[in-house]
Amino acid sequence: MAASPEAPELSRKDFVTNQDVRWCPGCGDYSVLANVQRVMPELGVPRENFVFVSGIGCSSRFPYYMNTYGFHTIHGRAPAFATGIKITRPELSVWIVTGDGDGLSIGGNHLMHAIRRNLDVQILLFNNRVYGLTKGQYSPTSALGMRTKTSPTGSIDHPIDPITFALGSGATFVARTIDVDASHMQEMLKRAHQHKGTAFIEILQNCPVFNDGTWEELQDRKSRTETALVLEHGKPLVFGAPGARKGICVDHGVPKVIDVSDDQAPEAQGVVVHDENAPPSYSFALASLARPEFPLPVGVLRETEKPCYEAMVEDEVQHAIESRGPGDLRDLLNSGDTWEVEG
Amino acid sequence: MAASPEAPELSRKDFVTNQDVRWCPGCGDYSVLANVQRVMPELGVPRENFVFVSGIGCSSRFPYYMNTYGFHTIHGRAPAFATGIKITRPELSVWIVTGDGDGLSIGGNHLMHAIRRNLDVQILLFNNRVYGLTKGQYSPTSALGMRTKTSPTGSIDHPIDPITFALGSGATFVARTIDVDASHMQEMLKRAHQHKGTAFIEILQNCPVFNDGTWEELQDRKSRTETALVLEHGKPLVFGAPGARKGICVDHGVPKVIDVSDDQAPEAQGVVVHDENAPPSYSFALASLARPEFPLPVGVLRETEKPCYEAMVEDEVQHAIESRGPGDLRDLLNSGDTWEVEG
Amino acid sequence: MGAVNDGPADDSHPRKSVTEVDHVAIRFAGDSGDGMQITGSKFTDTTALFGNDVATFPDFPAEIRAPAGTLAGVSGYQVHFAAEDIFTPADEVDLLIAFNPAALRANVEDVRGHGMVIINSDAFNKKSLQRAGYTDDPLPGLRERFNVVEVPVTTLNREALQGLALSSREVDRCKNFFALGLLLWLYHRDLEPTARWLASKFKADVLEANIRTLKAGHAFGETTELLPTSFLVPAAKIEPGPYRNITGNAALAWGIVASAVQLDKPVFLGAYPITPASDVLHEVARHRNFNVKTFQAEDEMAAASSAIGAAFAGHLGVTVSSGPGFILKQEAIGLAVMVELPLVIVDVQRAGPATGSPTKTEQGDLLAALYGRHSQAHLPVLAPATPGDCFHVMLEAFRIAVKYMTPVIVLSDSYLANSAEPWRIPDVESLPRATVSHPSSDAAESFRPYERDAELLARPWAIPGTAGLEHRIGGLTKAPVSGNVVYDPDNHEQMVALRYQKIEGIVRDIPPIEVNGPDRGELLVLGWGSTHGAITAAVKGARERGLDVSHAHLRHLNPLPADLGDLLSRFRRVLLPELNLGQLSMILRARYLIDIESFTKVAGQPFKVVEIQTKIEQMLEESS
Amino acid sequence: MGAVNDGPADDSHPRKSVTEVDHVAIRFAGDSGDGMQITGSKFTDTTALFGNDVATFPDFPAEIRAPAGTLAGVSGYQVHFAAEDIFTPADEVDLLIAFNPAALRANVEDVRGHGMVIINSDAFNKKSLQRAGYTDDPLPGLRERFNVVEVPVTTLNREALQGLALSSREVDRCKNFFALGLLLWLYHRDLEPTARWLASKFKADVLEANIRTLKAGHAFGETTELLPTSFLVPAAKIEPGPYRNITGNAALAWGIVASAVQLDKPVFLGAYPITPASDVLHEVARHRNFNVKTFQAEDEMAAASSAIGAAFAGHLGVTVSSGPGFILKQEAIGLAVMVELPLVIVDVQRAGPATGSPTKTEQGDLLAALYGRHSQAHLPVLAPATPGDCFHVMLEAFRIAVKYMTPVIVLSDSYLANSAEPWRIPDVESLPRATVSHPSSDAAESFRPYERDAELLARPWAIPGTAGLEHRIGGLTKAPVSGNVVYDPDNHEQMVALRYQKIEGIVRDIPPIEVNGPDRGELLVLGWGSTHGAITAAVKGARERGLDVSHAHLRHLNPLPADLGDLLSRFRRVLLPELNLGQLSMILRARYLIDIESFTKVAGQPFKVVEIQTKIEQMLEESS
Ligand SMILES: Cc1ncc(C[n+]2csc(CCOP(=O)(O)OP(=O)(O)O)c2C)c(N)n1
Ligand SMILES: Cc1ncc(C[n+]2csc(CCOP(=O)(O)OP(=O)(O)O)c2C)c(N)n1
Ligand code: SF4
Ligand code: SF4
Ligand SMILES: [Mg+2]
Ligand SMILES: [Mg+2]
Repeated sequence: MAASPEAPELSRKDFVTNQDVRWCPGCGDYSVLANVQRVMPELGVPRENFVFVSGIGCSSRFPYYMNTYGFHTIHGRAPAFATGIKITRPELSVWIVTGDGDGLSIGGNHLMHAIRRNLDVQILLFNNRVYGLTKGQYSPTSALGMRTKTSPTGSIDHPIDPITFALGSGATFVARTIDVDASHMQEMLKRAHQHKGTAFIEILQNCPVFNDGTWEELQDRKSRTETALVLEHGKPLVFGAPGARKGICVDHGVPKVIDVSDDQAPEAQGVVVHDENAPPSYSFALASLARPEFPLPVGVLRETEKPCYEAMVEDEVQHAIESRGPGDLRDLLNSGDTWEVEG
Repeated sequence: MAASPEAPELSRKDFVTNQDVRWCPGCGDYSVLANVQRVMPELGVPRENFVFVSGIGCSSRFPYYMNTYGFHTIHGRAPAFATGIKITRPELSVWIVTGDGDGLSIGGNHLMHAIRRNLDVQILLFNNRVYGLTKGQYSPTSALGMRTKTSPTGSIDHPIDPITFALGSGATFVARTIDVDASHMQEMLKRAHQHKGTAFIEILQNCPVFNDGTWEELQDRKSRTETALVLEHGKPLVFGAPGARKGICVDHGVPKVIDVSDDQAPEAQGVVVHDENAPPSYSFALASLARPEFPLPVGVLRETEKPCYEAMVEDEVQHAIESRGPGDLRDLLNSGDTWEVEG
Repeated sequence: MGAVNDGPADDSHPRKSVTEVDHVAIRFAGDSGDGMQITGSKFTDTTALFGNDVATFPDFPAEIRAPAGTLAGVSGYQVHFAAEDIFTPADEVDLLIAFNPAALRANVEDVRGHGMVIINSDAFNKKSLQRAGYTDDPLPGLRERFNVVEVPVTTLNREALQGLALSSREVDRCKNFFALGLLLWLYHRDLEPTARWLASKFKADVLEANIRTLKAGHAFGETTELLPTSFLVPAAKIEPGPYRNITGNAALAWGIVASAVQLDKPVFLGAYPITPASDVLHEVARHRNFNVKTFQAEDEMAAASSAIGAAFAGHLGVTVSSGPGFILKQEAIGLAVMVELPLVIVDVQRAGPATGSPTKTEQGDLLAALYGRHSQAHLPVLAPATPGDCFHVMLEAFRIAVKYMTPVIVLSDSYLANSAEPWRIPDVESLPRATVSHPSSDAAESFRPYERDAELLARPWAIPGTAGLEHRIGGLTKAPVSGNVVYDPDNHEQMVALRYQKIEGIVRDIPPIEVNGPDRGELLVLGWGSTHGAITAAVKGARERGLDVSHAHLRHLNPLPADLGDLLSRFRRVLLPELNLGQLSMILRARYLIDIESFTKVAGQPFKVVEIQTKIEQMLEESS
Repeated sequence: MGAVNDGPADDSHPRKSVTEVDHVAIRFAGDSGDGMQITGSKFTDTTALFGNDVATFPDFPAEIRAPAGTLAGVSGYQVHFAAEDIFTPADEVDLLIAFNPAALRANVEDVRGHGMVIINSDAFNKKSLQRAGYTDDPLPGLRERFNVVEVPVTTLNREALQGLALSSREVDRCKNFFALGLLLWLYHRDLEPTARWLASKFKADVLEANIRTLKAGHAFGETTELLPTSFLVPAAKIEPGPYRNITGNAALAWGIVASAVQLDKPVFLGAYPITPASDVLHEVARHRNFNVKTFQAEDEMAAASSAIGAAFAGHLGVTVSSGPGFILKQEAIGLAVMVELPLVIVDVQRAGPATGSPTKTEQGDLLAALYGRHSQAHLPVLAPATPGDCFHVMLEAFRIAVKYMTPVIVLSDSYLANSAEPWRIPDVESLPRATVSHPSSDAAESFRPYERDAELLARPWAIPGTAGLEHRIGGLTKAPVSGNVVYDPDNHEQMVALRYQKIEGIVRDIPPIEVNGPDRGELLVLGWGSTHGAITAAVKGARERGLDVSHAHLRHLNPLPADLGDLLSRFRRVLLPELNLGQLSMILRARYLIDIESFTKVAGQPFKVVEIQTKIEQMLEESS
């Protein structure tokens, strides 16, 4: 959607509402909000064309703080509400905000179906690996063994990986970013917006109250160089501090970490070059790299093209109108076998 | 579960109920029923320990025809009912029967969660790529463009692949078989039963009434040699008629079909050797091989070990009893701050 | 006779006698695969075209296919046609045509004494009798009670189709049209409408075969000595105008399409298939040239949620389901109540509880519609009385939804859904229109999302894309005008009251109740929904026999018409027949403290006229 | 004073006067992070231990954390303690301790005229007053209406903790215990129970800090001239025996655990977290050594379904939720009705509709519990009256579920869930026991899954693993004895009737209604659930003033007690206060055709005693 020429320049402040922001001090949600508010003016979309749709959870309070159209719906169903909005008004820029509980516990089905239909919407999944709003129960992304009020001796639920789940559901755009990394997140948000089709972003988010430090080694700038694999299309899979860089290569089908010397291009040393458009099995392999042996990929794991759902719905209507003309109610009521009773 | 020594030998007929089987003539569900009834006596489980749990759909009528314990529940929720059964009675052999609509449309979330928790149950998903019971609407596995009453100009829903969905959900056992291939199906059923953890089998099933021939080229014995890639652990990925065999190799990370000469072992010609226990990205790559360039894999795509959910629940209880002794109600009621009001 | 039957008359057979009768009810019964629904509906169309009043009752097995020849697989279609006004498909049939022993067994008890039973004698053998559960041959016994006519339909059909390039399975599949031809002869009906329909559906040899056997059946009637008399039901004196047959589901679908036209707003229908509601989605999907988008959702939660999303975006949102699917939508409906968006929720009720009997009828969801959400979540509830009324009720539902900014529930049922009735095609000009307005950017300064219309108490429907009206809605308790989230008890209580008053205020749109019969007296029979036909017929019959009884039928179940309490008080007794355990009865008793007498049936079947008639007689005897 | 406070008395201060009073209500109020809930509950424990009757009311913001210092973030805890029987946390408080201006603003209107208001004067500055929405300093005005006592709590706490190795944030976090120490002094209460509790929770410096500031607060009371008088509320004369404090949620959890013991069957609890019900799951999860398995399901449909699965497998299945989650279970509950398996469904009601006000209370789900499923799906509904009663109601619910093979709904609410009351610990021997039996393989020949007990109409509970009893159940309409799937209308009607009669038959287990006051007369106040306390207090007060009013409270809401109609008819008027728009009232009016007068409040708050008392007085004035 290009900005209409007369549209006034928007700034971050145009996207701030007058409501008190009600997250705990230090919550990762604040930085996501700030980044979204910062990116919005750059997208060339008139403010009135943005719609934020959320479910229920701390993260799902998001729409109240965005000075756009917003709908705080019910637990787990935000993708379904968004589907109705996007199908009927394809020109709107629809953003879904959900949590690991909202999107993957009660809402896993709608998430899967939105993704497979490839509706042109953005999905931001705030993954703090805990139910924040209901005060700290484990979630479907919580690590095995996590002690919470519902798992006093440690969680026994094998966690689901949002990224492999999205890929398994046929996602056309899958990315991961970190609450504290503002510039990376902004880039991901822009990429998601550019993508035609469902753009799924997992945002690693800290909940200082109920799951503090769950992503610590990825949030910490220093350790992040070792623990995060920052993906860039066409660039080799390298990580680690300069001078001690490492790379990922594939040896007889098995991924391995190797030391990369600075003397030579990493590609030349056998390091795999990231290709966002590779078949999904490549992204799946990236997403499944075991930790802590391997770093965690952040960035765009996959992007590909597929027709968008709302456009195909629109085609159905246009096709019907073209082939049969605009509907005439009188004709419809009088179609088929009718008869006249004389007075 | 070993058969108790005194248990009488069971035969196929012991698993047949006195109810009329109410599927349409020629429905693929008949052969699945026959194969299941044939395999049951060989599993060494006393008949009374089998429980079949289903949702709603033609396929979900299955339990009525099995002379075991059975529960025909509500649409999409069979995995959740089965979870309650298996957690409370881990000694039972619990089989979930579901359809592509039941399991993947309304029931996708429960399927995902059962799979990720790795409950020790078997899930048979009858995939006829249509809603049979409600008379022929397209389903989440229907091909794009399929014309049905709800898609008069062709379905616009990108289909979901049950296998990649299961793998994306962290499945520990994933297999595919075909309704008409009795011996293969029986083998898959036995393998599923042997597996400790959630065993997911997609069964390609024909619905002669609403989607006849949807798997035709895989059901037909002759074309099947070309269209199906029969997987066997430790065996190379070859297909095609003897004399004109082909194999799958990987060239710089890209899968390819090559001609395989009979003179040399296929492995030696670069054909990939199937490994059920490889990392999930291998099975995902197998499952994502594009068709019709590649054949469709049937057999066990993946098997791996992970602790089973119901066993961990049992451990929680045992651990609680060991560490605190069996619960005493009087002690509980009198725990913490109490006081005595004198008479 | 029409064009297809105009060969030279064969005079070698004696002319048969013709008996004129006022009304006739016939039932086609056979295996699910025998095409009974098509046969019945073609007979209906022809009869209606001729000018009779018609009522039908299709009755088919649960969605699953049963083994051929078993009771579970029997499918039936009853047609009642008359030279006078009729209101139901009739309690008993004058003629049953049974394609196999199971069809005979499942239906013969509904044939009136000395009625006619035509059987396909080819299908009666030891094995098929056994499959139907007969241990002895039933025919000798039946011959004493009925006029049993044995026609070798299978054989005659095969003979008629000799020489065509069809498989024997294809040939046998045509035999229902042989039977149809025979019955069209028996009741002096034209073959032409059926022939025309066949020509629009089939091609080449299949078309040829069906037409041939249709004519053969007709010719067989003319020549056979088994049927000495034919029957003529003269055209009825019904209101002049254009007519068509319509089922309740088709009328719902067309009502949805018509709402897009009459409110000049695009429609979004989100639905998940479920018996007996799926046909509404099927039918709407055929009319996308009316600016209607249909969405087959992954489940009912998504169906309802997507429709609410569409409403937020400014479309007419609607969702259609049946019992089990309907209750899954309650959480989303509760949200629609809270955010005060227009939405129409259709529940085509079926027999329960649980999965129950998916193809059978019941009025069991009224209380769930009114009270099935947690907390206080009031909304209007409407119920159509006849298949054709489904069309008008849909228009009314959308009108209320957008005028009052509220979700509205429409309760149809399986009986209305599948029954057909001749329907006077409404003049499009006469249909209600309305213009829906959305606040524009000009109002940006003063816009408050929960500022209400002073009279209607409706809030404004501001839609995304309107610059300056950006706002947030959601399910949390909110402050009256601003809609901001609040936790203040007074705000909460005030909003509960406002929403309640808004719905109660809809009463101003409800016309006075029409009473069929005197508006005071001994006994009022009150009904709602699909019991309309049976009550009308029973009351008409009773009044004709001089009994002091009236009938009123409620279309608005919430809020209730303002004059209802007064009406009830003008009768000494009130009878309320319902296909549930007394749900509306409970509401009215609580509200008016009047001893309404509930009369219930929960058998998956509509009331028979005689059941209500007997009850009326009983009550009036007690009173006298 | 107890062990922790036995230093030498400091006689340099004048001895203060002590006033003896009958009852006192105090409220702690501060920011969500200020520890008000802990402070309040420790005060409660101490007071109860001393021998007062106690009632509490915690009131905290919706689950989300609000910005510090704002109205939205205020958390309160009210304690009412007395030398006599009390039934509610009191309408007004005698003392408010406010930790910041927002807490003052949100609560001060609940302080009785001339009551005491203690503020943390350190927290009162321009900025914090603004955050609370005060434009002017409120204190001058308040000083005229209340006895305002300004204590620099933050400063005094910091002083007391000097020298400890704690961060300043950690130090400030202790200040609630300073305040607690002060109030314990003010009401002559022991520090020891709190000190003991602290010792069980904290270690090292944090423990030391909390104890020190607790004592400092106490000492401050003894020395400050701001508080010339302390108050003594003598122990109450209550029924002798062992006591403890218990909240409704804890009692529900223990009731679940106790059911495993008393019915000698393992329990399976399937639940999905939701406010205010989550604590039940939390508490049960702590007691897995009682042969209890807990399952945190992916959603409520899975929670209910898994519990039904567990019941099929032979366990006691239970599921716990609140409004929005409860209604998502209705489809599964309908199946449980159809397959007739025992199951207990707990709904801890909260204020709605939609997400509503998740931490506030309401009785809005009664009609949804009774009628929220499609079709006719009857089941028993019970409601506890007090926190402690939650325990006994759970036992009763399981007893009914297994005896009659039926799902049972228990309706608690947010107020019961979080309020604490002194609870007479039941003697385990006196608790009802029952043995549940499953048919064994010996019965294989004659076993029919739907053959009913002749009296109770319950079907047998045959469980997997029993050789010879293999059978299938499901949601389709079934034949009476065999349970085979059928489509026959008569079978359907018969099963609907049988299930209905079975539930109605439970009436035989319901004891006669106890009436508090004469069992006939001018006015009966009828209640159910958590309104018990307010009604009891109001009626007691009114009777003490000589008014002719009685109170009866319903625990069984379906079926209703057999003697209810008779009871109602013995009073000239009946008042029914409910925290909804009149739900039980509607049911009783419909059933008994008695003009029950509904008195409603839907503000997310319990009734105040005075509201009911005023209503009673009004009604009796009208009558006289
Ligand atoms: C139907 C329903 N069930 C349960 C809840 C309670 N609930 C609200 S939010 C939530 C989980 C939120 O977790 P997540 O999505 O991870 O969000 P977070 O608070 O961590 O941001 C739950 C269980 C609800 N609101 N509605
Ligand atoms: C809550 C609910 N919604 C909808 C239905 C209707 N329904 C029954 S089965 C079915 C789809 C079945 O498809 P599938 O699982 O593929 O089974 P098949 O009949 O093809 O074997 C639907 C939509 C229902 N029974 N319950
Ligand atoms: S509970 Fe956690 S996720 Fe929720 S607002 Fe607080 S810090 Fe953020
Ligand atoms: S409709 Fe299709 S899937 Fe269902 S029973 Fe018939 S053939 Fe089988
Ligand atoms: Mg979370
Ligand atoms: Mg299917």
